[in-house]
Amino acid sequence: MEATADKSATPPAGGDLAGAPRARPGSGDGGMLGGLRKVKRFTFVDVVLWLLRIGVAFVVIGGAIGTLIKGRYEASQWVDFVVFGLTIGGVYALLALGYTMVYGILRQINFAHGDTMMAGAFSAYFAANYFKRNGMLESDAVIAMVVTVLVAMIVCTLVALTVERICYRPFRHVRSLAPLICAIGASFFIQHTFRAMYGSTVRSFPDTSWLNGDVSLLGGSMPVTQVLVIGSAAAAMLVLYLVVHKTRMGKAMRAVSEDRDAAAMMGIDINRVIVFTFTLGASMAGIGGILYMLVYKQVYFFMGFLPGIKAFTAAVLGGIGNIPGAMFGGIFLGLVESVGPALFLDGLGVPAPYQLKDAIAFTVLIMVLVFRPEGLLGERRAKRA
Amino acid sequence: MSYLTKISLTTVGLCVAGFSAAVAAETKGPVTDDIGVVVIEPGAPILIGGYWALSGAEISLGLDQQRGVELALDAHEGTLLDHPVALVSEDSQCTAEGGQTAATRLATNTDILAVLGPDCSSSAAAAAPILWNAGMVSIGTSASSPTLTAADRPEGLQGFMRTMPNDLAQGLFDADYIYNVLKCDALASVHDGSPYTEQLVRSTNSRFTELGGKVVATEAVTPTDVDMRPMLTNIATAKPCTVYFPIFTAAGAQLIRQMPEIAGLENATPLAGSAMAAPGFLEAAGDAAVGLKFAKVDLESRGSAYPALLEAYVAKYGETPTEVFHANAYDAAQITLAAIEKVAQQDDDGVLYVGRKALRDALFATAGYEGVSGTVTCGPTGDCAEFKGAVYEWVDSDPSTFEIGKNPKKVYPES
Amino acid sequence: MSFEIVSSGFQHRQRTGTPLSQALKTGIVFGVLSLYLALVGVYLTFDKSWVVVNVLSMGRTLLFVVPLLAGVQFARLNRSQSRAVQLGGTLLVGLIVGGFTACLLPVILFGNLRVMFVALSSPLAKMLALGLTPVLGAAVLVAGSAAAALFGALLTVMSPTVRRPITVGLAALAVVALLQEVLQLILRGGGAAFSFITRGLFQYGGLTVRGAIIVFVAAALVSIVVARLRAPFKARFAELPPGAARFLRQAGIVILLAAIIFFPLIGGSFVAQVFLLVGLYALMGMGLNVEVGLAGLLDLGFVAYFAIGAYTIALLTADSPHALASMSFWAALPIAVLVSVAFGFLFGIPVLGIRGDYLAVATLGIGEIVRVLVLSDVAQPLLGGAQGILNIPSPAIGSFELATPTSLYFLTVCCLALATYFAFRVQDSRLGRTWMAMRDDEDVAQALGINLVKTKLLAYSIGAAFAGVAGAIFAVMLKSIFPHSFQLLISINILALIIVGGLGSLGGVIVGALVLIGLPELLREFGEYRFLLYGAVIVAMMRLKPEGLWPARIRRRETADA
Amino acid sequence: MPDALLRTVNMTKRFGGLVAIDSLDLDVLPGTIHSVIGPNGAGKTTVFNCIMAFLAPDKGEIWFDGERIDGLTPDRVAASGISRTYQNLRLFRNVSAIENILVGMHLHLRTSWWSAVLSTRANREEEREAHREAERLLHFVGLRGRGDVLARNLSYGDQRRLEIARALATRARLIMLDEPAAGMNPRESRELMVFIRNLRDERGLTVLLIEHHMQLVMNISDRITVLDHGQKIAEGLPDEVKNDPVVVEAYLGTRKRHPAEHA
Repeated sequence: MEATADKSATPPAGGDLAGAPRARPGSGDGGMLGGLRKVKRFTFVDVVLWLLRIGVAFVVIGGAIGTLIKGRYEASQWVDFVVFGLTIGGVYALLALGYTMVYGILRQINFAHGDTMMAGAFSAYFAANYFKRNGMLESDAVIAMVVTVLVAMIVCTLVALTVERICYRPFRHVRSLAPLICAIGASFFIQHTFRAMYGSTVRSFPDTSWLNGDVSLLGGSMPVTQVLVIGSAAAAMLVLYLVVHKTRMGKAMRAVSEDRDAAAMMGIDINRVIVFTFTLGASMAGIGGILYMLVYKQVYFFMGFLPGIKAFTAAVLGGIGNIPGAMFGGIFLGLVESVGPALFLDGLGVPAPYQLKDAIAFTVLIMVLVFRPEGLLGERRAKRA
Repeated sequence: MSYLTKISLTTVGLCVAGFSAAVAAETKGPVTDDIGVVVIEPGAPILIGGYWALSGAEISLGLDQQRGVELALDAHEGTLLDHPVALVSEDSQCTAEGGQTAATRLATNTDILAVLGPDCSSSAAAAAPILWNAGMVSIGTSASSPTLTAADRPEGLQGFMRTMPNDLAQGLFDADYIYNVLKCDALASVHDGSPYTEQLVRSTNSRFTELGGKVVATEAVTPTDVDMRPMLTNIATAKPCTVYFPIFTAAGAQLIRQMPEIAGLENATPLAGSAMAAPGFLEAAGDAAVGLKFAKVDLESRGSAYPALLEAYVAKYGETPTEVFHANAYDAAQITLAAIEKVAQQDDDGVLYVGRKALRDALFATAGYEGVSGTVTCGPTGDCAEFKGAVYEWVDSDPSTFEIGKNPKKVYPES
Repeated sequence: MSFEIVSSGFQHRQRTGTPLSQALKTGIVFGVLSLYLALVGVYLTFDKSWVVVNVLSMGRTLLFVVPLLAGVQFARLNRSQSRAVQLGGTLLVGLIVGGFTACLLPVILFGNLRVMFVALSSPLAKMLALGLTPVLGAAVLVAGSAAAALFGALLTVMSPTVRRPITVGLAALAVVALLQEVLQLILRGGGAAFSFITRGLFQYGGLTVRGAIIVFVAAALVSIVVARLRAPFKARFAELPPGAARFLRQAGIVILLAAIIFFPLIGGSFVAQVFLLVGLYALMGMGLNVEVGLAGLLDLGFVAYFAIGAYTIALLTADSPHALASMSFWAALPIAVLVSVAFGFLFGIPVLGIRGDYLAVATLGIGEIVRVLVLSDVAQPLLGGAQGILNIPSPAIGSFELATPTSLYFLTVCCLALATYFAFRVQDSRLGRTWMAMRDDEDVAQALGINLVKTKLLAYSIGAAFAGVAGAIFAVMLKSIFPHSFQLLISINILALIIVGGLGSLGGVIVGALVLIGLPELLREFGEYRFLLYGAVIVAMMRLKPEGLWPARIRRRETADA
Repeated sequence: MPDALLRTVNMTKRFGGLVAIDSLDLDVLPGTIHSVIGPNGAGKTTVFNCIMAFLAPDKGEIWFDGERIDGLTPDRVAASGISRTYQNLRLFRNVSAIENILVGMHLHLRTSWWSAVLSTRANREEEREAHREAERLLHFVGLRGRGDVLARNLSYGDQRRLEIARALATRARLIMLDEPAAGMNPRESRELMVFIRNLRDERGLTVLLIEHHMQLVMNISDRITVLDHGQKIAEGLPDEVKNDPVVVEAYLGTRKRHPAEHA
């Protein structure tokens, strides 16, 4: 910082601009004591936080060193871990987008978002199964998949808009926990509605020939599904990014998330923007659900709950309201879950490290929130007075 | 000798104390019973209690078993000894507190003769003593924890029996099979954190070590996990020749589906457990199921009766069974009805009298019943499922081809 | 973060249309509802339970209750229309609803949708056709729906003096039918005194015809009598001097409270068990209410403290290889509370600087970490892993063991009363004001000299203490504990119950626990639909009464100089 | 010249590239009414926020009564004897007026929370005394008898008064008022003028005032500091400031951008 020319009428008393610690001008004795108090007191809270830091650092560094010294994993296995992490991370990211967009606009957690995904994926399963049986999934794979994806997106959108209509719109001008609780209720309701309608069986997305096999990529080979999922997730996010940043509606969305009242005064139809946001988020959830089915095959009524919570975690990790942040948070969380247990816990001799992957994921979340509260990429939300 | 006498004396003493603590002997109509007599008026139904996880994440496990019991009642066309038979079923939520609440409610209804269920050992541990105090015998339909039928079990568990094999026996068999038949000396086990699988993996592991094998990895997943690959990669580094995962359908299907993708596990044999013996598993795992072996009770005897049960199941509920234990539940209901038929006495007005102790004794005396889950013979500690192990292999992924003996096909012991 | 309820400035205007469009809309909405009930299997499942045994099944009743409600809704919207319009519209509504439902018949009989919708089975078709041939059944169904709608509309437009007894009678019938099993159990527990009631009204499975008539008539009579007596009674009450009126009101509350508290003594052990669970949840709710309601700290990981309390008791008292000591429950209880407090304090520290929704996720994470660790193989040697800890002895007073649900229930009530008193005193104290200030505006509170660290940690610790007590009782209730009892669902349940009850309100905690924990237990026969119902109730509550069933009073202190 | 009660030395606060306060030296003498004025966006409220430790200054020192207070948390700043009001009223809206004041008295209430639970005599007495004092404060700000009204139901002017009463309740020696006259009609602001004088004269408080209402400022201030773009451009007695050409220029906006602005 440059020293500034002083234009004020009265010169400051003791005009030392260097800002170096010094005794209080005018009364020397109190000054020394006062100067000492400037040293931040090391409170109990700091001790605990430092212990937390040290503990985590110990696990991370000690565990990583231990694992690497053991040399249990080969380089190719590390690559595998990363690829697995990217895959599940892509799904988390697509779901996280829904959370983050809704949060950006409404400042509300859409607790039912994971179940929205389930609804879409579960319904799309029946479409895919139909195409499997009449052979179109093999012969006209593109048409079949487009229809399947559309089914997922439409069902997701319907469910999401119903949730918006019932749980969010009535509370839009109210700051309370009611929408959150209402969405929790909706989450139970959706889960068990679909269980009762479609049954409690775990169903499996039909196998297709075009999904099997490997693609050679950058010297290594990767399964088609993985490439497809990571690729589609990236594409979907790119489209979303363009929609939000290049279209009129996207601009309106951003305006609403900055300042809803001002946006309303500018003639933006808030209802339309919110509906659009939910639609967009639900569509992403629909795509996420399809990708989830492609990799993990399974659909059943409870499949949305945990990914939903994880995706919300991812959104917070990246900085809620921040679209690139949600993508980054999702991928990051996926990587942590996949690589973390092997890298950090194995070296410490922890039995069954993968049992603890959720604990690792949530520890990362808490560490981020404690030491970088606005998320890794920073939060995008206007402060409302 | 004196040791044995001591034990038996203590047991008798405990029993007597238990019974006298519950209710003194009672005489109603033609029946006198140490615990009590249930009187069923003409036209009134014979009540069978039941409690399983009927809500929440474990609902498919519980619903499956409830359906097994319902099908057993259907097989009797809902009547026994000219009385309708009704199932009073409660939700145990697969937790201890859920089981306790359900059992308390069942115990309050003093018309209930016997209680079937639960599915989860934690529910059973909390619930069985309540039913014991009410004088009701209870038959677990998939709760398999060894502690429930251990010789030194607490008094409250003495009215508990089960048509599900004890984990210990299963563990012994599985370990023997892996070591001696698969000729594998490096085992990797996977459980899912549920008391059942954790216990089973533990007993298999310890037996395997006894035999001289080495357990190279014990991993755990969560039942809702979908991505098993990181965990499998971790296992692959230990270079096991068998991956043993007696877990439940959803996670098991994921595991077997993803195992071929893992470098280093190409030569390892996957071995699943009985929870994956249901047609619903085929639906969950798809083509990946083909070639998968699983160890469970020998089902040869069920070859004749089971297909009919399966058909009735699909017709009634519109879906294939996700889990396998509806068969155990079906058998539990069948032996209960048989025991009631045996001990009930009817007077001239058509009033039915059932002695509770007599019913319990009759149930504990069940022997040689050829059920759909295997032969049911009850031992003194309440283990009724005779354990004769077998290993099966899936040969087709289409759930409609399900037929014990063909798909899955028995591969060990060779007949 | 502040949770104030601000009444919306943009109330939705009820859109009005022509009676025809109203009729179409109402018909379609309720028709879809009927389809929904069929698809999720409610009709068929409830067909197994009786309103009146062997006469009227619950499923069939529901089949016609839906068009009835549609009729009520339509009549409400069109009160001012002419009779002819009302009649025609209502008929249309009923026909549409019936038509929607009847459409399922051909779908089931000729379609092949069962692959997707498991409920579309032939028994459902049989049930929808009311046991008749499909064509005849469909006709009866549609006509019956129209009649039901008409009845509903009639009820709506008739004078209240006639309507009230009928609706009260029907409602009583519905309640008795729904709760018949519990009622029978309770009455049976009451011994001979009640057995003639039981025999008079019920048989196995529900009400007899005679019983149904008696219930309906009795409820209708009571409603008539109450309606007659209400006005004079109110007038009398108003004439009383204020002191006496207040005394009467307080006495009424005390009597009501005593009736609720001692109800399990009459209701038997099942009712006691349910009340015990309600009590435990209410105890936890008291704790979470301190955090969320008073201090504004949203916590979704509250189950952690519950688990810590339970595991402490298990480790200190159980007869198990994992036990660290074999203390008595009474010696271990204070330790369990202290350990919970310590963890509340410890877990509070990292999340001190986190606000609002972030805090919800962070605490959710803490709860999950605790659960995963308790379950894990790492902690297995210490905490028993998935197999839990068994053989926890019951607390004993002298030689009297608190082993039955009833005795444990009274232990819980004592703890709950203490906790309530504690919360009551604290919320009006300096600390309570500090929490309130922090909840409303953290910055301003701090600028008034409030030490946020201390204040927040106190809230976490006190909240954790209550949950620790609940956990301790939980452990001795089960006599064994398993990690699966400490799911995220519990945290969500507790949060939902304090909000449904009324955030920040002590009475609300108890009412919320009764509604969200007690009611589902009593309605256990619909186990499969338990969470469906639970979800629907929460959504409905939030829509109809977002401030809760028992809202926190807006505090007004009596002036010192008045 | 007596020692300043509050002194900022070289205080600087930046938001990104924008310099909100630029090397501000401010001396507030005890027992004075010291006003800080300046055009919108001059950084006045930022000064308050830095003093109250809502914001950490990037550079410089803040001294209060011989103690260094920058780097402390807001509650400790408050404990050292500073209190403030807010430009956009930040009352606890959902509780009664008297409870707002009771929160303000937090610092000098002593009994602990468990004595409240046990309802000890000391606690009851202290609460009673606190209520009495709160009533006195209400009376002092002219809200007598309105203690039970919810804060949000008070009129705008009354809410302003209540906020001052809450600030007074901390028994601060320096009270910082952020645009107390905003939204008041001429009669109300005249009353406010008298009221602020009373703070100084009857209660012996030092007042640091931000205000746009020039007449009020000129009438009651003992000393005025003029800020523009974060810099002190003038300081002195009301009359001196009023006639300072730099100030006039800043207010009339004829001047081009300030030479030292970094944005």
